[in-house]
Amino acid sequence: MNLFSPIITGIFLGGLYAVIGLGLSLVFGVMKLVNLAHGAFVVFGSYLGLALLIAFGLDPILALILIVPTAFILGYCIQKFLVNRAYQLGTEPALLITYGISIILANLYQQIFSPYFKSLVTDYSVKGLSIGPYSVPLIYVLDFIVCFIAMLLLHWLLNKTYIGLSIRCAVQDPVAAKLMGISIEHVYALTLGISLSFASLAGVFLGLTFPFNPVSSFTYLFIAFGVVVIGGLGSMTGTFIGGIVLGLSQTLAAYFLGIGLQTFVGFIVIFIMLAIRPQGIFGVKE
Amino acid sequence: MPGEPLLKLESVSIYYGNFCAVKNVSLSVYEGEIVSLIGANGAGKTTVMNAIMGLVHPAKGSIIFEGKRIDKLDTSQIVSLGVSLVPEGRRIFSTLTVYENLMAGAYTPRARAQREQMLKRVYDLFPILQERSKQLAGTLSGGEQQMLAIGRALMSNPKLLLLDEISLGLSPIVTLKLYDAIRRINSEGTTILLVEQNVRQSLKISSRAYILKSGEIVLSGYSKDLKDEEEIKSAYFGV
Amino acid sequence: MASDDSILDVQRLKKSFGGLVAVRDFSFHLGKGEILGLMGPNGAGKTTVFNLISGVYKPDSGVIKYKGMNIVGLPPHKIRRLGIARTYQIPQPFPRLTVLQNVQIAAMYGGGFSKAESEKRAHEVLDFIGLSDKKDMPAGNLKLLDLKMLELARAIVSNPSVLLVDEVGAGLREAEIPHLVKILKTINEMGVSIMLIEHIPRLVVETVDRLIVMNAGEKIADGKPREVIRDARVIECYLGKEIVEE
Amino acid sequence: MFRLNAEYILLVILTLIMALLPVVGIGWYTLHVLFLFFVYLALANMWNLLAGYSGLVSLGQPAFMGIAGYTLAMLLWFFDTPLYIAIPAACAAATAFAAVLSIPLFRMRGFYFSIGTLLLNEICRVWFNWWRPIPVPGAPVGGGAGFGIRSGLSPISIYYLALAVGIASIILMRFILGSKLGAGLMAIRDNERAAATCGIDIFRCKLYSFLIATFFTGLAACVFYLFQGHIEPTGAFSISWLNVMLMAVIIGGISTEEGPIVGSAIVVLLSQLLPRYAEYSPLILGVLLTLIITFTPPGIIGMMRKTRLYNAMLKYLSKPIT
Repeated sequence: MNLFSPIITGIFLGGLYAVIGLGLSLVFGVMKLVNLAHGAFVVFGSYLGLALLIAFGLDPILALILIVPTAFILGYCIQKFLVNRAYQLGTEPALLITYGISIILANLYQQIFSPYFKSLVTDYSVKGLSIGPYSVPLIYVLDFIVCFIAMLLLHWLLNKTYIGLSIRCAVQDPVAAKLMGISIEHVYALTLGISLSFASLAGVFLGLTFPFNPVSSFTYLFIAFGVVVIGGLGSMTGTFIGGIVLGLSQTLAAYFLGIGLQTFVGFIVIFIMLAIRPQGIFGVKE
Repeated sequence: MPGEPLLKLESVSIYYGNFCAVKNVSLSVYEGEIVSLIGANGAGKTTVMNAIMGLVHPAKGSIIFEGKRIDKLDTSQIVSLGVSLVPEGRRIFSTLTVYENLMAGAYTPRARAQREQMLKRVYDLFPILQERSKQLAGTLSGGEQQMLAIGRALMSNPKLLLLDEISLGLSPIVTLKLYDAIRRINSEGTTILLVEQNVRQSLKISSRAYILKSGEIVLSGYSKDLKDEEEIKSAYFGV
Repeated sequence: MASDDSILDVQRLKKSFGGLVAVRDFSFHLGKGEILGLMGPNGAGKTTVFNLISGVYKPDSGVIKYKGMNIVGLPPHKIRRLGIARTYQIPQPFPRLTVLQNVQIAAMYGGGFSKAESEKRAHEVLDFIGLSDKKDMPAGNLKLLDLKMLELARAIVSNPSVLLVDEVGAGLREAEIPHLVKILKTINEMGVSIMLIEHIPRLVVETVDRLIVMNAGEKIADGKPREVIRDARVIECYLGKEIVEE
Repeated sequence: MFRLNAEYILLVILTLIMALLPVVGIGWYTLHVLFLFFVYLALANMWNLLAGYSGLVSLGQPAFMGIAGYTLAMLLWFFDTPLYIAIPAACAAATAFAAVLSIPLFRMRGFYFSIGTLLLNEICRVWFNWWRPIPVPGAPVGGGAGFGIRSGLSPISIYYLALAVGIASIILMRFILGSKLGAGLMAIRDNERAAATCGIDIFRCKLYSFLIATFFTGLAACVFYLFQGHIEPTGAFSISWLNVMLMAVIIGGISTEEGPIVGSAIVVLLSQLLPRYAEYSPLILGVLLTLIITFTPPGIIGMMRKTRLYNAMLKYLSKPIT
């Protein structure tokens, strides 16, 4: 038996999964809102990358300069004009509105890009990298590097900037944050903007790694949710480990049980985690 | 009292759903004063403070700060105008460091510009905060947390500082220190409106006082005239 | 102190929230047919005591004996069904249901009465408490006084043995108090032992048989209401000490 | 106590008209639309019972529908079970599945419950995609290909089944809301803390509501799959089922008895009567859903209830006839 390959791909894949989870975790940590549109936001990055690749032949990684700001503005506006309003009515309307947004986006993708699988094909997305006697797709290594860049970036943003300070204040005590002159609605809008930026970043690399279609919106929602449920919502280290656990459980399940049950095992792991420890391994009980 | 008051409440009524928490309250605070708002629990003191800060909006009446109506504004706008509240229960950001808490206090653009000076002033007032600047705020003692809460409110360089029950749960010695600091803050030009349950204490420090009972002002005047215990006792106990 | 004729016997009750001790070593008893008052400044732990008795919180330690049986750890609905009813300081109606439905539900679930019987009892209680003209209004549209009365109605409709009343007088006008005193007295005469958290001294003095004062989670006085209210320690805990030395 | 009023008479008349439609030879297409309407109505009513009256925002109803559908398919495929046994057995299987899952699910609160239930759809989909009870390689049975459901029922009898289930769901809602359970559920929805203080066992009430809703959702699913004659995992556990329930309830008016009726009609009309725009209908519904939550959260019925005319009508309809 040769476990090297599933383990190494599992870990690399897990890094990418962690990036998918980052944004969801951030939004939950700040607003206590599970953003059911998160998967659709991830795929937003993939499709925007595809559009730019087709239209201008722009390299997807280079195109991030355009994709991330667009995603940020979109997220800011969605929160400001839709979710904030629903949020005032309670958490259930807010949850349902994110559901509505995910339906709208998934159907828009389908109208514009057809229901079929697409991928971002570049010369490096199909290259392999040899590690000793084994070969790992180069893109998996890039995914893993992106994971670290994304985590460092988010860490910097949260801990070294006024935006981050206002977010952390709002998380801890919204009323006290208001008393500092922080507008909570603005903070929430920024948060969704940042979340969508990271989601689109993940989306571009996912698109380079796997084929995607409109239904991927929901698949990635589950992965994101799995990552944060395993790792604990609102904990960055947890999100990273959650990503690795989920990535490994999938590649190992595929190895032992076959491709057919690979996602099944992942989902069961998430479900069990939800039932026994909804706050995650690293989460703090509320 | 010369000229226009810095803060003026005119027949303010505030409801929580159907519950009228504050009825027809009028009060004024003039520049340079320390005014105290006294009352038993549930009398509506904190509600008045929250209304000034825009955390709740009055159903009737108006709140005027520096001649400008503020009762419809957002809290963040009111903070930018130069009003700051030290809330009941301190509400410091316990997982942020002391320094970060103070920086959060200087969030508004106006405050950000002068945050170095203000930081110096706060450290000067409470040297212990400088010593502990890298510590998580949650690890401070109760008194230090209260100092931090006051320091944080000062960081926006307010013209009017509202203090809500700052001595709650603190030892007499610490309370004494805090009140010394309050006097100093006042003498450096900040107007203060404070809410206290400790009647004797707050009458001592303030120049004027208003006494609230069941959401209404039942008594007001110069603090030295209000020291007549019986009158206050009856406002409290009603017997 | 606790004797055989006490219906509620609480011993060394303790509860803290994240390091902050809300109730420490609090012991008292409620006699059968007694009206017991509980006073104290903000944060003294009065409402926490009610939450502990009614099962909303579980105490860290201590015993709550009701009719000789330890009820610590039982969920709120079981405690209610055993016969301990309570009201909330901030009224907690079912806002979208009518006043009658509000009361009827408490009779059905809390008292175990049939649907028809519950409706009959709900009508009776609303008549008694003076809400029958508003019985078809959604409870969310009621004024504060009526909401407080609804709380009381919902509590007594199931024929409880013990009634815990949390600040029913707060926010009421002076003129509304006698009505409230009368209602509480009548409930008591029907054989319900009552425990009352209250700040309005007039209401307390006129209603209760015995008064306990709490401060910082502890009992500082226990006795005849008029005497307790004049206790120097009690006055001090309300007005505070003068500590600024000139 | 049952009291006859205009509402019931109206319901009986409408039911009779619907029942007579096939007899007078109405077109297949109209019957098909009505069939879908009744199935959607039953689904929407049950989702309203959960989300609107019990505070359980379950996103896992497709899973329970699929379990019922698959049980029905298995019973008919392998055992030739008669329908009058197979249908109740399928519903019972879905309910049993829900009962077992309620142990972990009810540990999850609020959002976690929604996500946990949403996950069930995916778990079931992946499982049934993989599961092949007949291990013949290449056989078009089981796995992604699914199973045929041969009932031998004529489309008209299935239409009558749907009619019965749809109308029954309305009556069931009326019955539950008038019962002790309904009162308890509404109390919990309005104020959980006060409900417990009033002696209501919150866990038990929610469990009953969950099981009743699952049973009836399963019933609606059986009727649908009898009509479709086939079940496969991608469609069965698809999120589009969820869309139907959510849209119908929220657009119509959550926590109202009439809401799901109006909402189901709108959903059916949008998805069926505009065949040319069929591909856009989920998009239109999504936009409608988002707008309704943002601007009139009580839905269409909630909006109408603010008008005097509508209230007068309601009052008239519910007046007892002596």
